[in-house]
Amino acid sequence: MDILLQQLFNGLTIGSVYSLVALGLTLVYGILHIPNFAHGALYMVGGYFTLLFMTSMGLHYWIATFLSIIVVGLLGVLMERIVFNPLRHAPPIHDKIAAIGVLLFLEALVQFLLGPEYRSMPTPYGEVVNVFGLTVTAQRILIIVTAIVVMIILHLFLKKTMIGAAIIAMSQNREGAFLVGINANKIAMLTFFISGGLAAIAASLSSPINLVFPGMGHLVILKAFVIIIIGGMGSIPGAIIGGFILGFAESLGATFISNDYKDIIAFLLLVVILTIRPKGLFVKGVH
Amino acid sequence: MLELTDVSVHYGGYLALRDINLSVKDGELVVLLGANGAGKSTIFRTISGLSKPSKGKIEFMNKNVNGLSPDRLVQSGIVQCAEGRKLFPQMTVKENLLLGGFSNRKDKERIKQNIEKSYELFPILREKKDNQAGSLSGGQQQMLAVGRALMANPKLILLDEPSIGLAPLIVEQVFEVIQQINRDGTTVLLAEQNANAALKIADRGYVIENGKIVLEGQSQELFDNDEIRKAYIGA
Amino acid sequence: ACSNTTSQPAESGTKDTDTKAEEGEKVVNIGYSGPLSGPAAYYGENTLGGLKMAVDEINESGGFEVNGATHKLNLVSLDDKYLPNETGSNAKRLVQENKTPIIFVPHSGGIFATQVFNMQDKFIIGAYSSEPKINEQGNKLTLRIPPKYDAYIKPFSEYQMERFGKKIAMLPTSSQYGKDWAETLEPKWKEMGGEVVYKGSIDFSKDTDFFTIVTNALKEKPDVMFVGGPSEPTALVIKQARQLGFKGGFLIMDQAKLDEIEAVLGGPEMIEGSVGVLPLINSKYEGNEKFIADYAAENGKNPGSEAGYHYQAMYLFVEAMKAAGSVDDSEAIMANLQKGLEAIPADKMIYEIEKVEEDGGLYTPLRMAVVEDGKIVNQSTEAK
Amino acid sequence: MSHIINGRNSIIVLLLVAVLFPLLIDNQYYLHVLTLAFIFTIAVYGLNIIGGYTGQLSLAHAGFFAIGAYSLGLLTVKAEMNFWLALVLACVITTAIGGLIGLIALRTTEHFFAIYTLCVGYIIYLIIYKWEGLTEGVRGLIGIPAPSPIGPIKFETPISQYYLVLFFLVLVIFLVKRIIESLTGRTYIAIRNSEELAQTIGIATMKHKLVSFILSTFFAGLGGALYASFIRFIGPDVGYTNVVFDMLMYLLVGGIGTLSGPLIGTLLIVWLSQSLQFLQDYRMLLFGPLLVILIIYYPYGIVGGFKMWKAKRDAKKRQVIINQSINQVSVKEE
Amino acid sequence: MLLQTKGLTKSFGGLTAVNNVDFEIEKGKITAIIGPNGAGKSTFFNLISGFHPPTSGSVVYNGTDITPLKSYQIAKLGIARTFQTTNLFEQSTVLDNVIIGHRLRTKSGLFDAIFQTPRLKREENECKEKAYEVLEFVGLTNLADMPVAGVSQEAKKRTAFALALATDPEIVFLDEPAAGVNPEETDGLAELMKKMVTKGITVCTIEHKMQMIMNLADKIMVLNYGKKIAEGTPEEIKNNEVVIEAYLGGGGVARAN
Ligand SMILES: Nc1ncnc2c1ncn2[C@@H]1O[C@H](COP(=O)(O)OP(=O)(O)OP(=O)(O)O)[C@@H](O)[C@H]1O
Ligand SMILES: Nc1ncnc2c1ncn2[C@@H]1O[C@H](COP(=O)(O)OP(=O)(O)OP(=O)(O)O)[C@@H](O)[C@H]1O
Ligand SMILES: [Mg+2]
Ligand SMILES: [Mg+2]
Repeated sequence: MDILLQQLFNGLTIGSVYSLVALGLTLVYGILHIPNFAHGALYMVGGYFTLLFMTSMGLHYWIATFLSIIVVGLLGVLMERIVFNPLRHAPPIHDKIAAIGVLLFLEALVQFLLGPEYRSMPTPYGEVVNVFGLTVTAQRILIIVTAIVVMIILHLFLKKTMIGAAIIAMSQNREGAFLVGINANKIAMLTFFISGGLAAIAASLSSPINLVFPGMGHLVILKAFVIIIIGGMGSIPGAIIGGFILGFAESLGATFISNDYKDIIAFLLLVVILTIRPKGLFVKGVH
Repeated sequence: MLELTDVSVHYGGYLALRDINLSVKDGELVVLLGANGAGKSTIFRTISGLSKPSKGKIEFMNKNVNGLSPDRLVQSGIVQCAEGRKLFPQMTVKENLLLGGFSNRKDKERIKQNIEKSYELFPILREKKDNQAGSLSGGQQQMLAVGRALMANPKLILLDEPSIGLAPLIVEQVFEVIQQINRDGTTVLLAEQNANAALKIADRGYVIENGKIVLEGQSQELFDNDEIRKAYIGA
Repeated sequence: ACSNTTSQPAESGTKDTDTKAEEGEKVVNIGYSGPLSGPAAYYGENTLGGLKMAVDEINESGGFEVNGATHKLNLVSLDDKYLPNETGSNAKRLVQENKTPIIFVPHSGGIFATQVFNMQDKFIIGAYSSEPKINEQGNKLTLRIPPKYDAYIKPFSEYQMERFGKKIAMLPTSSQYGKDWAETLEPKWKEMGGEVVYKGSIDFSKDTDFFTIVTNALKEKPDVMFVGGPSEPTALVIKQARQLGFKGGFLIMDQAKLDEIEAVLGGPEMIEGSVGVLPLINSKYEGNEKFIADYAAENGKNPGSEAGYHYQAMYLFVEAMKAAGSVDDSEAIMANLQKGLEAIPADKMIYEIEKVEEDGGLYTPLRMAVVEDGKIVNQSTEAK
Repeated sequence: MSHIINGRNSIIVLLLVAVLFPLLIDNQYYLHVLTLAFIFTIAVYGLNIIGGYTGQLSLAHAGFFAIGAYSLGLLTVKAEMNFWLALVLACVITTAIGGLIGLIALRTTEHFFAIYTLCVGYIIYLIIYKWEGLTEGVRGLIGIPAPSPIGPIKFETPISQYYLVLFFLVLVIFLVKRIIESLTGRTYIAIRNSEELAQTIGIATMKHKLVSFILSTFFAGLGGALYASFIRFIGPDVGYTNVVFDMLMYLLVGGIGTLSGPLIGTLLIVWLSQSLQFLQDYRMLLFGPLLVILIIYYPYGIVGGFKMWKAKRDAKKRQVIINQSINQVSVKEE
Repeated sequence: MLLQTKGLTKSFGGLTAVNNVDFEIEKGKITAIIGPNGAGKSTFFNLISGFHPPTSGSVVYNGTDITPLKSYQIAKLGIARTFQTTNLFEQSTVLDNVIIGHRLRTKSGLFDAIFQTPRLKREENECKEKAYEVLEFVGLTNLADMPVAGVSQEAKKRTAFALALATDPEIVFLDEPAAGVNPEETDGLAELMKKMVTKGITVCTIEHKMQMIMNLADKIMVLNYGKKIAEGTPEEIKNNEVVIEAYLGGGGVARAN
């Protein structure tokens, strides 16, 4: 019982991180139909920026995170302009390969500038807290709370504001969006900005419980892709729930089935879900 | 109000429009007639900024609007109801309409009124307001497209074959609506296959063939022209 | 930080002599193929760092003399992204275009892929891997550089059992090295009367969070935890175990360095009671002091064993070449390794390598350290 | 001028160059790299069949490559089977597994299929990685034998291995050419263009997709088996996701859905990445952007770009302006 | 009776798009389906051609129940269709589009392709001949090598006809073939439909162009809100009060006459 609770909490923590990464990905994938494999690189860069702002400029964790959101968001915008905008008429696989090119470049760049070594990010919330017999650190609670808050804000933004609606409209008919006076370019850039920002938040939150290194994006990106697919592409609730499903599958699978095979369990689960619902969990059927 | 001077448009190497000269005056209802592939939609796309002219000038309300992006043109009052409808299929009817009002999104009151107006014009839209646009029948989608275009309170509305795929009863209604819109002060440029109905409500018309304007005149003149009767109205 | 990885830009590897060679001097190309990009780049850079230092030093000191001619070294390093097929291509290239008599390969996959043709193409593999199989295939031109780890197992276990108890939870890295360790440790631990209460491994390149597995391991109430892998993530595992209330000791496999772990954790509190390999900087003596200082100055960090062993191996090969009287007869060089080892100047002996073993491996005596009362204490055999 | 470089002649010239290549150079490194590139080309042809012609982008093909490689490795090393028998069995095993997976995976379409197969590929990789009892896990399989001799022909030397691989490559290209130029190929293209429409004109799309999927896994498996016998050591890495991305890169740069695209793309990218070796750890700094530029400026690959250029030139020559833009023609053609 | 629907019903969620429709199509006739937008006409087609499974009811073709069959199996039985929004292989040429239309009548597979069997050669020729034959029939021979994406709306409609005809159908279902086509060309399409009938093909079409339909159809069915509200000859339909109110309106009647 005890262990179940503890592992549920662990699953929740890691699921929150997955969800945040997946959200950024689902926005770009769902809206601009770009399978942005470079999203993992944005995540990585986000971790580095927060770390650098903290260590070399001595900024507080939150301020560093905030700046990192802005910088990585802008990096996302830059990526959209230079790489994806020229490719918007190309078939979707092209985006994928271009994104891989960007990923390789960013990783190499970070390694070139900062070195390949692991770094750890200090957190002001390192203390251990015991709640209901669970051992947790404040940082982990912070991850969960922040992730949920961010998700709610994003949901409200997309559902309740015209700009949010415009983002969704773009996803369904780019030319139609032009016709009602939406500046598709601006929306594309905004989408990438939000997506980059989400990656930066996710990285800033999770880095203190893991490490910062050039390959850190690989840890999450594949999983994030899977999440947005099972959730249903472009579906915000899908990305969130998918993230938690994966988080729980990993922590509970590792505990009650097999630690060695926990990744296989998680991926098999996803395959099973897709086998039963070939279009994901949250897609309403309109063709 | 709208003035095209010597406008040419290329699709890649293919010349789709050649030296088009066309004007629409404030408050007018002008119809473009032409066979399939003549270039009507291309004219519309060019005016809306979706295609860029390779040559020539486009003026709207005495300002050069050549090269402006589509969203700026919508803001300045040119709205198109395009061929193929271009709806947002997974959004509800109501959301589609709301987005139609994107350019005056600050004015909540007006958007509300406009939505009401659309519902009055096409009652089926009210009935289906919470359905996804993609699930509507072809004709219903066409109505939604017209309704959405009106949401932006256009000064000039471009209607590209609005009656396509509509039941006869609805076609009548649509033409009435167009007339209504025009009477309420919106300038209309209309492309139609249904020349008969179109010329009845239009002030003037242009006939376009193979990317060139071959004839221009008052509705009645065109209506009485034998060749036009044969080609566009049917025996 | 790690920009300059070769002594001289190796060009495209198309030239086999380097411009630096002066009149009457000859150049020996030394090959390297390891992960210089991608997830394992950190490891690759460390191995290359040691080689590079040795090569620079030798060249700056005027080269070395073989058969009356002065030779200088030129390090040609290629990236293989940790992929065996790339190592194979790289090795072919190094041999064909640079005529390298020696190629350093720091991962077993690459070593296997290269062993397919190194006898035929007559070059020596400077193999940095603990995999016993690399010497079992009867490949006469492979030198295993790092020590066998099995010597650590008994003393490490003894120490932990004595101090904390007999129940161990195993959580090493899931790399091949980690598995080797675990597989050697498990029977030994049991043989010594211990009990393995949890067996698992952590994949540092795939796992986002270690809380889950550490929670599961601690559920079994172990007295000792066996951890290891690169120092930083290992440190993180240790930290999370402490956060989850673990009070016992850590048996740390040699890939992780106590000093680096201490640095990551910001102090020795959390690793109190750990046993691990003696960090290079904690066993400074005349032979390696200068190396440690120079390396730190150049790379902005203390050298780990990968760097140290590669550094020393380079000197070993140079001395062996001298002894063999040839810079390209790979068999002769191999045959003269023991002589070479004995001839390494005292101030280049980073580790007390005792001998070159029969099967072509280097033998290094036990080097062990424990953390007691907040200090890293040397417990190596020679110190006892 | 231009009729000298027509299809048939250029194929003969290419084949001649490929056959003579080992005699012309004495640098075994080139031979080694070229052999490897050919092996990957075979697998990329597999990817091209299902992704380029049938239009279902599979990201599981690194997995099938690995299944081919491991099947051969295990059969020869652990079961000590004759090499050729093992080669045949390796292909059979790969296609059998491919068939099973295809049966389920092809229920999904488009992006879903891509990511579904990405998951499947990753699961294959994980199984190889974790199932130590069978695959030796991270340690990998060593001591895979070179192809056993057929009569007097031995396959120990790099040159003979090169010819062996070249033989298979030519065979594969020949097969692919025949298939895609037949009614079956047309059917695949129809499914790619619109599965819905293909169905309404009476094509059993599921059956055809499955067959082309199985066919593509066969090529991937063959490539993998040859790889194992060439490198003679395999680890789980051969099945990692990166490998399928590499294949995809070769395919796209060469020209997806074209006959020569896989060959050209693979050779070019392999050559490029070998040439950039002098940059060592910074090579991705250059390679990444180069890739992006290639993709942006040659969206239809080298072969597609060439076709487009030729179409334009021909049109200019003929000086005919039909009621159509050539740009559109060639762009839509892929 | 060539084709018959019995109590055919389709619901999408709460909406019943086709509601309990009994209908019969006679061999060798032109049958038309009309009705307001959203009446369920296209859905009705989708049910017959196996595109959607019906919620209840059945479709009987030549005496066999084809309701459970997949769309490709139905096509093989000789039922062809076109779509409301022209649906073609946009990237291929007109000819290639049509060639593949005959694929369902061929048998050669991978084996034939690899070994270039005589059967493959024969069938390839068959497909080509068929393609030229139907292109000739619809009058598109001169556009055969144009990519579909580059031909006019009307030529696309004809290509869609040709594609349907290439499957050797016994009956074709045409969904608004003349939408967006100008009057002169509309007449051309009408002629084409008549020509199909003389060739022995049964035609069933959806259309909003009353003028055309009234001159063309032998029998008309009117749908409204998924229900059949009338059925009969053009003359009967024109004068049916219910139809006038629901669909034709004053102007429609005028045009229909
Ligand atoms: N994106 C495009 N690329 C290339 N050519 C095009 C493109 N769009 C249209 N065309 C060509 O330009 C010409 C004019 O097309 P346009 O769509 O403007 O005609 P239209 O008068 O609106 O015809 P319809 O009545 O069929 O809508 C046609 O020959 C068409 O094939
Ligand atoms: N896939 C679907 N999901 C939900 N509702 C649908 C779907 N397809 C059609 N409908 C609904 O079913 C009704 C009938 O649609 P259908 O397309 O058959 O109309 P139609 O008679 O062809 O109209 P039109 O003449 O305008 O093309 C409409 O109200 C439409 O909204
Ligand atoms: Mg048009
Ligand atoms: Mg319809």
